[in-house]
Amino acid sequence: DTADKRIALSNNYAGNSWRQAMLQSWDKVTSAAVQDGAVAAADAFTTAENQVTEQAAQIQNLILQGYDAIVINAASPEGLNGAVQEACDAGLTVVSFDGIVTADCAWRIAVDFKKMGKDEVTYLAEKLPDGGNLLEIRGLAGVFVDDEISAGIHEGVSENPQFKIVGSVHGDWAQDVAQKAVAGILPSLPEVVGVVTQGGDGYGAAQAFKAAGRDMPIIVMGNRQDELAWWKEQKDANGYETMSVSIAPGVSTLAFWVAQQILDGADVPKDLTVPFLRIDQDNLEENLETTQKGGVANVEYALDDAKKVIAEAKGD
Amino acid sequence: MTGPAFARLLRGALPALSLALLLGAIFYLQPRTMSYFGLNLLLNLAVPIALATVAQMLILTVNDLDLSIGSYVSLTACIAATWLRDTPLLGLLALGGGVLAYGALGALIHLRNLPSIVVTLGMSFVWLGLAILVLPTPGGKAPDIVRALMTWKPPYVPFPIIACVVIAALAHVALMRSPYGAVLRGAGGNPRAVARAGWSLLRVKVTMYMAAGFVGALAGIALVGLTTSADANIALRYTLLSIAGAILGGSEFVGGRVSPIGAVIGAITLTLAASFLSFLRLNPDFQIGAQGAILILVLALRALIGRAEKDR
Amino acid sequence: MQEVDSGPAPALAPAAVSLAGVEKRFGAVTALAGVSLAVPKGACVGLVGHNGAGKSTLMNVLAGTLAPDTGSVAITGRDVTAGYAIATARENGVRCIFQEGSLCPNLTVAENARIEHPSLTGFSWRTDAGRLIRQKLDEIFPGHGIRPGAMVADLSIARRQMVEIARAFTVTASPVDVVILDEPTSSLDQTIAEQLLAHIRRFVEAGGSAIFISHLLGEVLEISDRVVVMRDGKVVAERPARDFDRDGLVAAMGSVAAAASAAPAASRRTAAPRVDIDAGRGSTVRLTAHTGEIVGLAGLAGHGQTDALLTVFDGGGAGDRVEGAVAFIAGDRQTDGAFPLWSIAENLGISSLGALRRGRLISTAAEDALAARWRERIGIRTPDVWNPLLSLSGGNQQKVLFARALASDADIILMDDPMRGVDVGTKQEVYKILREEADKGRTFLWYTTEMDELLICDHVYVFRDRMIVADLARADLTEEAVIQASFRHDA
Amino acid sequence: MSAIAKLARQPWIFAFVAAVAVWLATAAFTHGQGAGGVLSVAFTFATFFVIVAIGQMFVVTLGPGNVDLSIPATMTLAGTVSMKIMDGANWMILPGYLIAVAVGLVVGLFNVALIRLLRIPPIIATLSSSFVIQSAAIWYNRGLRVKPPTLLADFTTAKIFGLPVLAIIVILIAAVMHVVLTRTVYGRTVIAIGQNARAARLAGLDVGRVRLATYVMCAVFAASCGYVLAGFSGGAALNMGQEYLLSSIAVVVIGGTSVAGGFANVPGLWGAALFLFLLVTMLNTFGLGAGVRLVLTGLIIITVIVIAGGSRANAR
Ligand SMILES: Nc1ncnc2c1ncn2[C@@H]1O[C@H](COP(=O)(O)OP(=O)(O)OP(=O)(O)O)[C@@H](O)[C@H]1O
Ligand SMILES: Nc1ncnc2c1ncn2[C@@H]1O[C@H](COP(=O)(O)OP(=O)(O)OP(=O)(O)O)[C@@H](O)[C@H]1O
Ligand SMILES: [Mg+2]
Ligand SMILES: [Mg+2]
Repeated sequence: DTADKRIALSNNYAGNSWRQAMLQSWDKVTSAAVQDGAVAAADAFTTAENQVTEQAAQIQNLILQGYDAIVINAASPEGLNGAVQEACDAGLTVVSFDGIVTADCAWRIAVDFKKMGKDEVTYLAEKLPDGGNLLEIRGLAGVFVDDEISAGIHEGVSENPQFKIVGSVHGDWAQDVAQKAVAGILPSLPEVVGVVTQGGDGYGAAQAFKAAGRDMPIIVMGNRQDELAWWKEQKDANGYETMSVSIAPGVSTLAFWVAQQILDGADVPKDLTVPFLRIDQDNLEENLETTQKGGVANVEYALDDAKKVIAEAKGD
Repeated sequence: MTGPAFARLLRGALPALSLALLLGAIFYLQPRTMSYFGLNLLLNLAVPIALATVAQMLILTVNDLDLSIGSYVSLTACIAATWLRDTPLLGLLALGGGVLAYGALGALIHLRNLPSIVVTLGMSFVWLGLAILVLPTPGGKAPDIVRALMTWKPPYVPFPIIACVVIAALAHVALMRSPYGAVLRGAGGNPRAVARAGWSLLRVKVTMYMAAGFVGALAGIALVGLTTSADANIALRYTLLSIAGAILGGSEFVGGRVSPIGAVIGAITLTLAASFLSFLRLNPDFQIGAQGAILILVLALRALIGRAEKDR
Repeated sequence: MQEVDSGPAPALAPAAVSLAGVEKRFGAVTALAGVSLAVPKGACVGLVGHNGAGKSTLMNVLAGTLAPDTGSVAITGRDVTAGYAIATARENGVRCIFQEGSLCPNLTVAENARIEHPSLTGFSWRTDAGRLIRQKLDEIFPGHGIRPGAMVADLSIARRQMVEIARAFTVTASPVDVVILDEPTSSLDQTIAEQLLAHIRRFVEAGGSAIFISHLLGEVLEISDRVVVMRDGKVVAERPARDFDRDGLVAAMGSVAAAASAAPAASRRTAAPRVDIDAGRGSTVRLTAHTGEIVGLAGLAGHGQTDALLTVFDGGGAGDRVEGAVAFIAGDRQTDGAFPLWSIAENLGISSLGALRRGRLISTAAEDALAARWRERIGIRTPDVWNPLLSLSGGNQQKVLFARALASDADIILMDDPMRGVDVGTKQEVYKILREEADKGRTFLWYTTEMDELLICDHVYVFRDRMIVADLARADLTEEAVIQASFRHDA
Repeated sequence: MSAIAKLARQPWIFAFVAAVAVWLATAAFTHGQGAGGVLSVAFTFATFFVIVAIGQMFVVTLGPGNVDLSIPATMTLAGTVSMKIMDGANWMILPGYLIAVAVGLVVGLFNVALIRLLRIPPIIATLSSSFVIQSAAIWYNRGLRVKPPTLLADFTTAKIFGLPVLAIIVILIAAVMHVVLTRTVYGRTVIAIGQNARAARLAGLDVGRVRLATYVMCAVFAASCGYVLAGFSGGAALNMGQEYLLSSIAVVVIGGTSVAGGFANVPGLWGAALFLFLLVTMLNTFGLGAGVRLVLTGLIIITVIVIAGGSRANAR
């Protein structure tokens, strides 16, 4: 029974629509859970700046506040290990998701970012059997997720040698930065048939291609509503085809339920995986419909979903 | 006591006052913090910040500003978590190289009369780039001895408090009480006068920058001792934190008016300000704004004594 | 006019220091055009000359802070020209009190003493430095009231000057044989200045040498054994002091000694005053000034006169009255007056920007014309008003600040002992301009520590301990009355 | 001959020389391909930097310690509020802009209140206020991307003879601000305060009012930039201004303005903004890894300032 247990969410960043959706999902699901008496409290904490050191301090404060479990979206997979270890030593349950932590004592709900990158190239290989030049838009240098996705993309390219990455820019996961970087490199690039991204940069890239008057390549999207809307527009106008893939912000709610299950005494393997949320040509419309205007395509999880994920992991 | 001297005394006591206030508020909100364990958790991350702030303050002393300290601390943390652990000699050499590079920057800034802000802004890219080269993906592991030191549990007094006191005391003695310290500060107050007394301003700048590089490296090592592993972006925030901390502690941007003890207190205050907010359990919507509000609140105390000071 | 006669040589021994054939150019300006100067042992040499004559430049060469274009330096007969720099000068016992302050405001008095003495190290250096400077202060300026632990920034400009003087005379590892004093008294009141002169006398009698620069010719004649007169970068006269009198010196400098301007015939204190303020806590007398009046604020330096001026500048408090636009002429020009990155013209025009506008924009032509007019009127020595302000000599910078206020449309002009470092000739010019402007209806509030200047005023208030202690109308104004009031009677 | 010598002495010349050098290096690498295109793109993106840098320059000129760190947050808030209120309606473009300006006014006054009334050093006052402003932006629209009115989007991306319309407008604005800086009472006062605030007060200048006007103006420029940038990149994002924090300072200083205050120039802003954009583009084009790219960015900035620095009288 976890009715008297208190769970905290430690979040390192709130400055984009994905994180906002994540926080909203958390709020929606956990406040219902608190109401139903599943747990006593589920508070969310966000640091002012996206920094490892601030989040480490935040985790230490959460320990002092006597929470029973901390759900973390971490700024760094390694940099928080010190604080996470402190939490474990103090008897807290630590569950990380999206930005996972590597400390042995913590649970991880991971998305296979590497596979996500590779899938992008696999998809392009299907659509463009002749291959061609690719442009890669990366995230923030030195961050784990950026490395993973990029590694997957490069792996995909080496398996599909008909593709060549002719340009790679860092868009810092910020739409204006990505647009600027793409616009800058574009004039000096040969024809580009595909753009591989890390999520959220697709619309900016499309704008840059349009402004440069170039042929629109297949731009892999990242589930933002504006991307999907643009895609839909193009699809209706000229049958444009692409795919969209990203992790659902609602994973925070899965992590919540997993933490609840662990507190409840369930036997949960340390490493769980969730599939990423992929949108294709055929389910574009239905996803666009359910996505809030200006927001991100999302899936929220219930207790049963969590139990299912746990059972699957145990089955492996 | 005359007016300006009294105002100065008051201002000198102000950082300590705001720290005491904040600490009181935290103890009230969360009595659990009032223990050995609590203070340890509350303050241990203040140690690297205090070091970075002291490094920034050293640069402020000679009327410069270091916009690269955050990425430099990140780099030294990456080096500490990789080379220093695996091949200590190489690690020490690399850290020594960092200190020398800082000295060279000081010399460059002095000889070419360059604005330190731009040079260090450029260096912030360089340090970050090097950090990514040293540690392309987050990882590494803190050297055992560093980890052991940072998690040391001495009897009675928590380690972070001892560390902060030692840092403040050493910096104070070196800068405020040593004979050469007076020259270093004088070079911030009136460089021409110091040069006319026969001192080399070049040597002053190089000394200060190297000292900052050294203390900055200590910050990186201390940080990695707490986090156990590193990340190229780990301490970027320290640039602004260290400036804010130094100013909070009573240092000024020009004129060589600095306070090492104040800098350490300022760093601790900033760390505690964030903790205070999480103890308040605000609505997530306002958490970021509240960080700004608390900074304003802490600094607004200055307004109380501001009246006594002239518009200089 | 070239009358460089040697006079009877004071000693056969080689001079303590000597300069020969020194030339120094700054761009188009020739600051020194072949100057030779010898300072005998055990003598004080007075150095006078108009603003911009090259005195400070010459002293900078001697102190090793400025390398001359040509010329040689010798110390006790040894030629030390090659590689002569600050360090050489100091090792050889040459110390300099520069015209612009050389203290670090962020350090204490004792720490500033330490800066001057590399040999002050070891555990107790703070005590040692404190003792060193206090002893010297006690010796030169008895009753100075300066604590070695005081922050220099908190000291008044007079006290800062005192510290700097005392510091130059302190001895540790290297000897003090030659002391250069570049306008040391410009910020001191008469009593303190007397103490300094007495000390220099003692120093010289004990075998030291001194070079004393001042625009107060009385002082120079009183203290010096020999007097050297410079004009336009050359030495134009050099004789024993007793062979000069004040008028002779003035003539040698190339200025005409004007007769002290006549006092106005009638009192102007009939209409309502333009300024009427409470000049300090507990003053029973209010400070008033009328249209067309020059009102003097007297008393020892640092007794609240500047604050009274600032009160007027800020429009006074409740119950005070300040009618008309106000302008301020700084005495402490580095902190209160100069814009160091700007040209002379920009510095001069800054208080008249409204009048310099043609349409909505400032006209460069008008700015140029204004600067050119005042360069003529007040005699600013520069080839081009668009040169940087800092290329001017100290006195000439001061003239720019004067011109700034006078060129503005202010009705009330506040003067914070602004004649510091202004040469005699110019002073007479300025007095004349003040009187003219007053006659046109301007009001002047003039804080000064010079008795001569007080005598020009229509009305004088004497300050002590931040209060007005005497209110002297023109008729009652005598030197004795001012001095009487300036000192506490129990002291 | 003397004209060249005079030109060489201008504090802003180095930024332009550096920009041209970097551009030539890029063109050489691509054998001239896309060189013209890169330049046009550079003007497009430099425009945004120049808009904020003008305001930042006036603030920096006020003297040591004066800097506005709230620019990114102000951009975000102004962009968010104006986009949401306009809600894509073309007739709202002007009212929307006025709203953005109003946001700037409020932010500027808030900053001045902190600096003047509470006597907080500007660098920390604006840092603190940036948190508050960012929080307001999050609270107001939770990161949802609202599309700009189509006319605004078209206007911000329009070009005449290959030159972006926005760039032309901002060149005109820069020219006006140059006159404001050098030929108006306001501009002179700003410069005077930067050299010696106390002397400025005693010279009868209205120090308080001018300081206020400067911080307000800076915030209004930032807000305007947020408005056009949101129009340009298809909506406001919570992280849209983040790279302007350091860039705005870098542009000002590389452009030849003294960080110590009291000495400023406007033309250099264009040179520096173009330089910084072309530098990133050049390194992207070279296709180097993130680490090497960052190191080179830093070294090149330092090299430029070293070459320029010797001939600039006033450095901090
Ligand atoms: N750094 C400089 N740059 C350009 N010109 C200079 C510089 N220093 C001095 N000068 C010029 O050299 C000449 C001599 O100046 P100096 O300061 O020696 O005069 P001074 O005799 O000390 O005058 P004052 O009595 O006003 O102090 C002046 O014309 C001055 O403008
Ligand atoms: N020679 C002195 N002896 C005793 N007290 C002094 C002396 N000089 C100044 N003081 C006192 O020290 C305090 C600070 O003096 P300060 O010079 O700052 O005053 P001030 O009014 O600004 O002077 P000024 O009018 O010269 O600018 C005052 O209270 C003053 O009375
Ligand atoms: Mg002089
Ligand atoms: Mg005097």
